[in-house]
Amino acid sequence: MEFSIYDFSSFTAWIDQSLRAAMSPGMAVAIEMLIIGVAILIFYAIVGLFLVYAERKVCALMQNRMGPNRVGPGGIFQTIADLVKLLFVELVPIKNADKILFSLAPYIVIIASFMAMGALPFAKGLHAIDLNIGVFYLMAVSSMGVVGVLLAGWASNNKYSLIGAMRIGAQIVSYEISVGMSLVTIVVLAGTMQLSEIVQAQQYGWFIFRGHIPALIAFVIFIVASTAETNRGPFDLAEAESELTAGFHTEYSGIRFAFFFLAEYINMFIVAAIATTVFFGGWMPFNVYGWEGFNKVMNFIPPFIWFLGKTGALIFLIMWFKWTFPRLRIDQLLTLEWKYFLPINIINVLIMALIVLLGWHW
Amino acid sequence: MKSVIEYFRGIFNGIKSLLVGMTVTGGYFFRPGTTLTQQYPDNRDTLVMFERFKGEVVMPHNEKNEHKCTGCGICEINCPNGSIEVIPATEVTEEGKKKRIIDKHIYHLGMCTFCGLCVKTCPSQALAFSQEFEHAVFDRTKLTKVLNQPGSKLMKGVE
Amino acid sequence: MEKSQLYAAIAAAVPEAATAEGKQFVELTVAPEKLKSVMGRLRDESNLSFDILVCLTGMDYGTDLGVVYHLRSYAFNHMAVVKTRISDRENPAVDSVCSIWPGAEYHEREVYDLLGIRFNDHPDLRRIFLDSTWGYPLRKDYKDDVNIVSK
Amino acid sequence: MEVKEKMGRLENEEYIINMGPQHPSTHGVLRLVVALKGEIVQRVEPHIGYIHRGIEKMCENLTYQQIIHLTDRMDYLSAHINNEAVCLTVEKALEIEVPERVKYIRTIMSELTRIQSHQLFWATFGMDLGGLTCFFYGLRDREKILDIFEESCGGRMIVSYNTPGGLMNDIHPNFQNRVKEFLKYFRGVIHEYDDLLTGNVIFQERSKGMGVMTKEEAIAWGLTGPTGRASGFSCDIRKHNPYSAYDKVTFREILYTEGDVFHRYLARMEEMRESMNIIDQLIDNIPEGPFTAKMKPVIKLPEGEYFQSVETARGELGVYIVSDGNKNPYRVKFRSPNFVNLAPLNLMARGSKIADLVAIGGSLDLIIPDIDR
Repeated sequence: MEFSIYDFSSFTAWIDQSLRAAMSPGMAVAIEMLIIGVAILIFYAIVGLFLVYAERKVCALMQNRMGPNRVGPGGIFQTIADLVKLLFVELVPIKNADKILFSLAPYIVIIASFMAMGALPFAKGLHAIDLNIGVFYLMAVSSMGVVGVLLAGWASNNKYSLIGAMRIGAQIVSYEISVGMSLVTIVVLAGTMQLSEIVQAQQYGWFIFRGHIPALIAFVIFIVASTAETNRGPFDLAEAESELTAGFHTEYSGIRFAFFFLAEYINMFIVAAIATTVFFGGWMPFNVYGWEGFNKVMNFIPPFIWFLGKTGALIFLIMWFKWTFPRLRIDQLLTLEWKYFLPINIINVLIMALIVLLGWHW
Repeated sequence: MKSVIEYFRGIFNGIKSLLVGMTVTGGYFFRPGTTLTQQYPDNRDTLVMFERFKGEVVMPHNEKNEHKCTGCGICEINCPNGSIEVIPATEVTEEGKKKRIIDKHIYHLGMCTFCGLCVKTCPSQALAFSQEFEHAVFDRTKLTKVLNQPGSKLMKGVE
Repeated sequence: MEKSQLYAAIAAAVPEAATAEGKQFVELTVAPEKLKSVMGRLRDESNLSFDILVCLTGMDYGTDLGVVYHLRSYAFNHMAVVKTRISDRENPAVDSVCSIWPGAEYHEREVYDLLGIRFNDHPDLRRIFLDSTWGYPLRKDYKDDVNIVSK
Repeated sequence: MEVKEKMGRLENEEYIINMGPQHPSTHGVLRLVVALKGEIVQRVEPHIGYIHRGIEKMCENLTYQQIIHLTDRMDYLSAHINNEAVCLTVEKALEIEVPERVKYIRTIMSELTRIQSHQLFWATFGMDLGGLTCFFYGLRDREKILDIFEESCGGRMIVSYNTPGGLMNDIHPNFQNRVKEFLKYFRGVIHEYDDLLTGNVIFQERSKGMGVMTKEEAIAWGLTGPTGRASGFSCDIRKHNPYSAYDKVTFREILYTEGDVFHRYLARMEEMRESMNIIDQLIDNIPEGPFTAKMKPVIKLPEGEYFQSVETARGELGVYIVSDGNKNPYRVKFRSPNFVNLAPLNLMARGSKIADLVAIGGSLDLIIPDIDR
């Protein structure tokens, strides 16, 4: 049995085989699901904690500050300390709040982000499930979180929360279209919705290079629209701390607040991961056709490093947006979607279809 | 057609302005030497306040434990908030004259607004500002201070 | 316009006011019941055009209450002071000038709050800083043993 | 119940939210009761007085030197200019001429105060609109001015540097160098302000055409300062009734005609540049001489009444002192710019979105202790 950090398919196959050899097939699937669940949960927590720390450091450096630097070397344990604090914070009961929905909302938000994680290809052969409609699944799941946010805003019995929730409702409904359309552009180019095949198709040239200008436009729109969809600045209207104090999670405290907080960062990771997979070749190293020596060096770097590196770069871009721009107003947000993104996107898909039909892409 | 050109010009100008903004923040991100944060409790040894900084009112004593306060009470009159109380005493001098001296010069730091009138108006320059700025205490009564040290005397030659 | 000229112009425009060439500005003293018509003319007269209400001060003169208006003209950059005195301390009232200068609204609420002078026809005469349990602190006979410590 | 009565009858689908007294964007303890329909502001009702300290009443029991430390605490971002207003009034009443040196120093200090106030405005205004990074850049640059203040005056924000007749102490020997250093530094970084906010398409969309006050409205409501000048109301006291050394310098009065949030913002940006020009003209020419005029220890104003306005960073601050010949004033009235500028908030914000209300409130640059006094 040979394991390699460049190809996990044999590793996963080995696990599958040994489980199936030891027990009944139903049991084996159950155990596999458990392993995957635990693995993703651990990964989820690590990514969440790291991203919170990364954001604080990034924004601090952009603002001429140092950021957290007291807990641990360079402050890397700051988020863990914060998490421990949040765990001990009292869950303040809200008068006249809808108790069931109020406590349900954070879980819906966090489950939605959890589900998307399962379909992401982290490296060759390293994904929980390779759906043949992977892109479609990711889109469907990543927009589920809004239900939780709406519930949170509604159940809080707070006008600020309600305004925030209604804003995010309008926001997600609008921007889901843009996200979908820009992904469709690439699906047209790739000819498949299966994420593993999309990645495989980018071995010699990522789609952002292969798709000419339409892919570039699709990428810009995707990254902006998904920033809006994950409810981050400059589109953080649902929180809008200068207008709505804290928006939909004004009344949340303790671990429930932590769930919202964590989900926001995980959503950011997910959209960056989708963008990586679809536009930047996922875990594929940067290869140029013909340059054998260069490709060899690039291939030496393990795929999941590629994946995380690309994702990290995109996350940095999203953070950069947040810490530079002022916030949009709700009507401008909708104007941006319906008057700019949607028409551009539709034309973009048509052009892409034309390119694919005429075979102009490499 | 013109409106179409306007539409795209608007988009490009908008994107350009956004990129200009991003160069500013990005510029600072990639030049971490510009960090301004002062590591306050760590840099206490090197932290120097400006000499005129109005930290709190003190009464300088010389090495013989003498101060310049004659107990005239001008600072008390001039203080807008009543943060100074001068409790006078009388002392019989060698010539047998009665002389007004201070028993206690009480200073309520918690009421002081650092206007500087007491220091400015003192006829014998008995008061001064120190550069001490760490005033936090756990008990409010500790903010009431007696400025003249115990056993201190009036400096010779100060009337 | 020189102060003496302004004085003459004001005296001609509003004869019912006692006009004096004060130390700093031309000063007018008006009876409360004539205040509004005098103010209206001060603003509308083309060679005066006091269109800015700079400051509106409530006064307690000991026996009387009063309101002092500092007016300025945008076009000519000259100033005048209009004073009115109310002898009724129990129920003082003057006409509001909100219809002439809308900016007077907050000033008058402040004067009402701190001195208790009512302004007739004010659009929204409520106390602005303090709640209804307070007296009128800027009056000279105001007593507050708790909050006022005098040496 | 009480709120409902004050706001009048609520129409169908209207609801009320309370912004403040603890709200991130009211810059202090201002409370805005806002009637909304969806996100559209129907009526705004400012409730003030949460930080009313009765400064005017307190002044009646203090001497003229002691008043200074209270005026610091009104508009704490224009502390130096507030002090100057009282000093000018007292000096005018006593008919004393302060030394030239004092006039120059006061003018430089006032302009530095104006710059730091506008820097803080820029910082907080950016934050109101969601650009959090602005806050740190604005405060970073403001710190340099505060250091200049601290070195010469002993205080950073609450300087208490003026005193009737002159200054508390002479400028620090380092003062001129530091100011020149600052000017050089700030000229180098002010383009960041424009890059980050002024030119930004999101910011322009957010602020243009919002909260418009026409020139006529501005005059009628008595709006002053950058708020009034953005509407075209030429109300710069420094220009029209010069005091201190403002008659010795040439500078431009920033005037716009649009009167919206964006131009109020722009007026402040330009004023920072003009202030730097003013300091440039004065900083090398500070005449030698005493830093205070000869004053008696107890100041008694002659009986009468005195009015003096100065241009603070927010508008016209009028000081009206009535004296009965005692060492305490008989009555002191401060015509504070923010109090007047707040009054037409309902007019400006009606019909706009809740996010615009924040922008409009931010563009007025409200300092709540100045409103309440």
